[in-house]
Amino acid sequence: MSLSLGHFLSLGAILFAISVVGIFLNRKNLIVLLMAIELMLLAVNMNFVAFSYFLGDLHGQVFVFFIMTVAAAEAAIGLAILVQLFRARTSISADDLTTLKG
Amino acid sequence: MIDRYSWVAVYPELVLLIMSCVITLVDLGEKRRMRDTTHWLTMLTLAVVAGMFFTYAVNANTIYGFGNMFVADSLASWLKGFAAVSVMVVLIYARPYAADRDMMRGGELYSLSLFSLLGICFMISGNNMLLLYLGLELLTLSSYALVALRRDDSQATEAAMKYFVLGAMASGFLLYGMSMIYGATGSLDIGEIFRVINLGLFEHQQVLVFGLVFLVAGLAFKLGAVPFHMWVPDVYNGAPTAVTLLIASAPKLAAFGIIIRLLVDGLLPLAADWQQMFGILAVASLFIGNVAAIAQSNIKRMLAYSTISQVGFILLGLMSGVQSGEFTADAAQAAYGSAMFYVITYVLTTLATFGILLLLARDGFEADQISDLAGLNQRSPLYAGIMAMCMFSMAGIPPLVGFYAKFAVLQALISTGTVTHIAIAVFAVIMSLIGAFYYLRVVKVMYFDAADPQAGPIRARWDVKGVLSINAALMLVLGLVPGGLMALCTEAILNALRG
Amino acid sequence: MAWLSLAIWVPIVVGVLLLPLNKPGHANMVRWLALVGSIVGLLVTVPLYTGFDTQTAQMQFVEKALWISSFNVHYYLGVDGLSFWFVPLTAFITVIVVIASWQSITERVNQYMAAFLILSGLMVGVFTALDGMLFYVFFEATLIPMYLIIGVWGGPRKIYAAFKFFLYTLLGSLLTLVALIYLYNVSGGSFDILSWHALPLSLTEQTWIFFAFFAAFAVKIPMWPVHTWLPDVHVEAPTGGSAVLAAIMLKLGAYGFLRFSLPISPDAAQEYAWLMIGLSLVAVIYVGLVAIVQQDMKKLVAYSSVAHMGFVSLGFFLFNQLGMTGAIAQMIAHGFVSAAMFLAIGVLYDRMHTREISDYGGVVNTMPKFAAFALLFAMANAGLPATAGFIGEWMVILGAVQHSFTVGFLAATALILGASYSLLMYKKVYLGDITNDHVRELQDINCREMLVMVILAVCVIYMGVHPKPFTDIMDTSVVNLLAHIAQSKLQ
Amino acid sequence: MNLEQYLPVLLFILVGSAVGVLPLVLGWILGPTKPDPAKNSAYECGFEVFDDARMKFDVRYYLVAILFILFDLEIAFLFPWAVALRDVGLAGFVAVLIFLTILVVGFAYEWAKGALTWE
Amino acid sequence: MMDSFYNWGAATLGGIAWPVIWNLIKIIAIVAPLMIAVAYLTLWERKLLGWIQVRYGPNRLGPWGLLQPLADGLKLLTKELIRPTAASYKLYLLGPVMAIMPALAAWVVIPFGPDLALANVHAGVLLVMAITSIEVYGVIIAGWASNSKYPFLGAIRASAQMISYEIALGFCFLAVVMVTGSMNLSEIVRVQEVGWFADKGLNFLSWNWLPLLPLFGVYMISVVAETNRPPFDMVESEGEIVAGHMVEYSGMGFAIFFLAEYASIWLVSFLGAVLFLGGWSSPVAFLDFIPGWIWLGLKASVIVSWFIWIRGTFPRFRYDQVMRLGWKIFIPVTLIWVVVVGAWLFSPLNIWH
Repeated sequence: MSLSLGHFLSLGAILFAISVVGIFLNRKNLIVLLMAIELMLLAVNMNFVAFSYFLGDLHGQVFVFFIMTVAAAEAAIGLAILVQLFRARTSISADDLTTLKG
Repeated sequence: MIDRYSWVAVYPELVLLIMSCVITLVDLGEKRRMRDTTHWLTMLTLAVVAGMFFTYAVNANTIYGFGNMFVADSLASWLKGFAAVSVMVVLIYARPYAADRDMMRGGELYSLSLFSLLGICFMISGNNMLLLYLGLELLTLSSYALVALRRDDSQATEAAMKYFVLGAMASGFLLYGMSMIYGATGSLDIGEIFRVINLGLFEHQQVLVFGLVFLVAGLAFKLGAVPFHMWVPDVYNGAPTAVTLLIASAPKLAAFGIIIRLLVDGLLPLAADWQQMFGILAVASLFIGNVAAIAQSNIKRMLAYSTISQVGFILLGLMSGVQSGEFTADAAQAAYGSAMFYVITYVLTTLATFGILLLLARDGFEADQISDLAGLNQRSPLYAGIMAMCMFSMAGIPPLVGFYAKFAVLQALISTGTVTHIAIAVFAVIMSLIGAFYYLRVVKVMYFDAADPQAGPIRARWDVKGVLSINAALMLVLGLVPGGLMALCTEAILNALRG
Repeated sequence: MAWLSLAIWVPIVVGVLLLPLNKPGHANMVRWLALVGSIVGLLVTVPLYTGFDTQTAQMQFVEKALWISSFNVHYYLGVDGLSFWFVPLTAFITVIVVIASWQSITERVNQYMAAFLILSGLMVGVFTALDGMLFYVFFEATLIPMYLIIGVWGGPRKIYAAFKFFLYTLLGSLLTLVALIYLYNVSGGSFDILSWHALPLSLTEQTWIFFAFFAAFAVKIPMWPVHTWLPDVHVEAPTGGSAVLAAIMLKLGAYGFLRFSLPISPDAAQEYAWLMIGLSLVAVIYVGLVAIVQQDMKKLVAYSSVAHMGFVSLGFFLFNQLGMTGAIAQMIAHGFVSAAMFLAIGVLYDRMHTREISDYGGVVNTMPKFAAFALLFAMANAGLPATAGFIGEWMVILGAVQHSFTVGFLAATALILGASYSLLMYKKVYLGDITNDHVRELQDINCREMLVMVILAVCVIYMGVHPKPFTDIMDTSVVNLLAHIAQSKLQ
Repeated sequence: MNLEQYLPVLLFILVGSAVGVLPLVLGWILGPTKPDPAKNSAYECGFEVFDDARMKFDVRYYLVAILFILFDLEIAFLFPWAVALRDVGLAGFVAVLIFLTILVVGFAYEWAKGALTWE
Repeated sequence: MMDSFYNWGAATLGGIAWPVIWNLIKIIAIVAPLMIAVAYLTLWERKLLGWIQVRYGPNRLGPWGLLQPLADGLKLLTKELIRPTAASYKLYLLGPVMAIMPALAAWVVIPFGPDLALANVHAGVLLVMAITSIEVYGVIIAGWASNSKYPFLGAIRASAQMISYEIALGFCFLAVVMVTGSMNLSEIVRVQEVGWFADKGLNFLSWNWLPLLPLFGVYMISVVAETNRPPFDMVESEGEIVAGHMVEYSGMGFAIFFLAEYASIWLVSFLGAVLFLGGWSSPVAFLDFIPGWIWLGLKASVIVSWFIWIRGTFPRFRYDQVMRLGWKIFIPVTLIWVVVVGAWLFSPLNIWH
């Protein structure tokens, strides 16, 4: 098994693409949206780790740690907003976010 | 790595951090409706911090700290100082509004504002992609929470959700770009990235450019430039006006700061690439922002679109730093200085604009329709005058400060001398004519339309009135003598470029 | 003494000071303060006249100070023969307007007076600025008070008019801004207008710059076909607004040609003189014809203004001394006459609240004194000899004949047209039998109105019979300007 | 990249799942299958089922979940530091102290806000 | 013998298949005894509880009731797997699998002797934390998929409780890692084998439990809560919500949850032994001749008995008390002790060099 940098970058790119598609196509469930965002950060992490390993430079992995922490904070806030939204609307469908328009 | 200078460099931020924590905790014991202790403690903190920033700025030393992760140059210090002042002004304006709307049951408005200011500081002073990212997240995470501060308001919550989703996606884009840049250059340090690219020590040109595209997209998201602007109108519209003000003001300084750090300090050798992208973004922003603003009846929404168009102008300034592939300090100084001047004056104007809207909003009544301003001149000539000044300033009519901002940017653009740039300048000018139309409409409503007979006189707290007046006076004074601020901006940019 | 600065800032400062006095009880005090302010504003221009040296084309009363260091912008003021007369004229018209609006404005008097005073100062600034940036700032800033004047105190369609006024003029001036910045860059970082005059420019550059300036100034003058805003605005603006607009604001555009277009891009100006002359003639003849068929008095006078200003632009592009001097004299004369015309209409409007010609008839029977003044002004508007209107038109026509007979002939027809619409209107409104009860109940003018009329009448007649003081001041500068235009700047 | 060390982990996860799946399959084969509506209905202490089972529940559960995400991550954050404690030295310790102080501020804030109180 | 077998295998099957087979053999070598231990833990629990309550416990099937677990197993195996109509069937089946998988998979890093672990990875502690965290999914999936009120409530309660105590546990792990300077579990044991007391032959006083006593206490209590054992069995608390997330399960579905629970108990007991009680090392030097895995097993058994003991002794907590204990007592205590340990490490009194 010889995994090259390209493999990891491709994986990162695929994850990233999936998450972007997820964000734009998903209209039913905001939780899926939050998951897509997490996935996006994972794609970035994949990149950083791969680069870090192949460059032999640890900073990339340090960055990953921070991204994970921030991702957690982000998830926390996202979920909090989601709960609040659900209490106000009794729906977590992205299609129902329509009061603000113009 | 951590030496004495490190601490000197972050001294104001340290004070800010400690005080943010202290205020968060102190507020827990605050029982009064207006949260007086919290408020005045926050004011004191911000005043002290702003004072420190300005002292640093005047001294104009460039201090690197924590192994070059953090830089306190005069550009950063000025921007941070202005950001601190603007947060202060925001909180003064926001206080009565927030107290009327259950946003002051806890002191989150204050603590989150302070934390977002901290994030702003790191966005401006970060000299390492990691620090820039963390600053950005600190700012945006605080903003998400602030937008959702009114728990019972389903509109605000929806705005928060949209803001969150798109903001998080923007962060993702930015990070993806950063990871690529890191991969191509092997460093997170801005100075090192510059060195590597400048000397051509990198291997993967595609990776670098790929990263740059994502980086620019992420930054454009944060700035709210077309086509990444979708969140701006919804968030401006849905968020409580006090929070809209916060989002619309100081973070713009931070966005400018991070652009300077990442793209100018770090990726200047790729300027030809990103300037082109900025050009497209700018033209699109000018067009969409101005055209869409005309159709709005909600003033917050209108101002959101106007912000988009103003961002277009800022981008115009940023895209003319490097002319015909050659970097000259003069041109860069003029271009980035003009963008900086634009941002600062934009923030100044925005503060006053939303300050008026906050003032007009009463308990249970949001002054968020343009028609809500009807006959303001009869109700209060002072506030109508201030609002009119804001509008004329945004439209770029002299002798208000907004004119010089537009002028400086156009000057930077035209001085490149290429036909494309001049054509873009003409385009920008025509777009700002369209812009003038909707700004004028606000003035029209205030001056030409009759007031709602039920609308009472406008009462304002002394501090709001005072600060608002000073704010307006500054718009005029800077309009009459803009030289000082302009010189300051160019000096600061020069200082940063030298560093 | 920095008389020019005083002429600019005295009215502005007084205007700003009036703003806080917004209680209804303050109205009278405000009126008096405004009057004092405007008179002081006029008085400070007197030393300019007495101290003016007619022998030189150099700038006089120069004031210069660094303003915006980053862009090398200066607070640079000065007058020469081309711009001199507009300074006192502006101050003078302001005094007239303040008096004329004494009673007709009852709401938000302080804002009204402040707007006019500030406007006055700004317009003086436009005429005296020698720095491109400063000029632009004053030029644009005039939009704000004028927009408010039209919109707040205007007629039924005031909003449409205010927007039209603002956006039309802004469009032009924004393009000018681009040109100014371009010139700044070409000149190596200077906004000094006089140094721009010496700047060598290629014909392409000149053409672009010429048309960029044209965009602003043609709209302001206004030249056909971008004149359409003017009738709308005049109709809707309050009397004072119309008076200032016609008397001074239109001259801002014309003055712009003198100060920018002609000296900075002389080759382009000569290249496109045919176009300018053509447009001017269209304005003179076509718009004159349009004026004849107007039903609304103000609209009629508005169209006549366009026609008169056509003479001005025509005079500029004849490139001879008669034409140029005549055009400037025409500008001054039109300042008096159009102000007088609008104020006269205002007098009627205050009483009848209508401007339809058909609503009047036989006014002379109830208002004999006023009708006498109106006749004088109508004559002047028609360009009858011995009135101010005659001087400029006559000189321009002579200049046009010098240039080419056809042009001269076509220009001369304007005299006939002017006579027809002015006198026709006079006949319909004032002469004949009283046609309705409203006219029958009219009161003749009171002392205050009389004062305004008398002052204006004196000016109109004085300039008509003794134009020399006016032309003397211009001559040297005009010659100098013509000499400058005659030299090609191409290299 | 050397991931062989982690092969047993993967295998163990598979085996663990198998240990979960196999008995289910066995039970399905060996046990009887006699469905009837009463047996298959949701358990409700003998009542007829009413209301949706997936009802709203106390928001505090969300709160706990959110707080957990944060705290757990902070711990994950501290592990590398703990491993490298001897290398990063006193400066690292001070840095973590600052970090923990901020964490404690947040914790105290939650506490005072009543997020940790269940009544 | 082992070596020759390994070499034979490597030679016949080659470089890719053989490591898989070999590891599978090792895994079975762990799982099979574990399953027996789990089975007999149920018996031991019932016996010990019986003794605590002064009765005999199971005593009919075989001598001392030794065949009881087998009988229970057989019974459950032949019971019907009920499939509730309202349930989301796929998830409903996934629930038990998700519950047992982590309880087994985490064993991969437990060292039974010096470097005698299936995967002696550096990030052992982290791996254990990561894998055991998955356990909560089993509970919540089961509760959600059942689409019934009691399971749902039980699942929510359980997950909230489990994650709450996970934080305290995390800090306990953290302190151990701090004093060890490694996340490798073998390394953690090895560090406990040296020290001032160990030099004197009193190994057990050099173990982590003594200097980290508060954390040891927190660990011992937290794991009880973490495995949802009484007196922290909020998931079930029979009087309130019957059997919690397991209400709708029957036959093997139900049995697997039980397997998972007892496997978890063994897991955390072994882990506790490794982290705090010196792993495979003997408590006093003169007993070193007894093999390490016996010591480890003994220590784990003691902890397992502790589970049963407190079940028999303490009344059930209220839910608010459980949460209060976790958030307001354990987290501050562990947090403070982590700082104390940090300071200790940098003080002259540092005993871990």
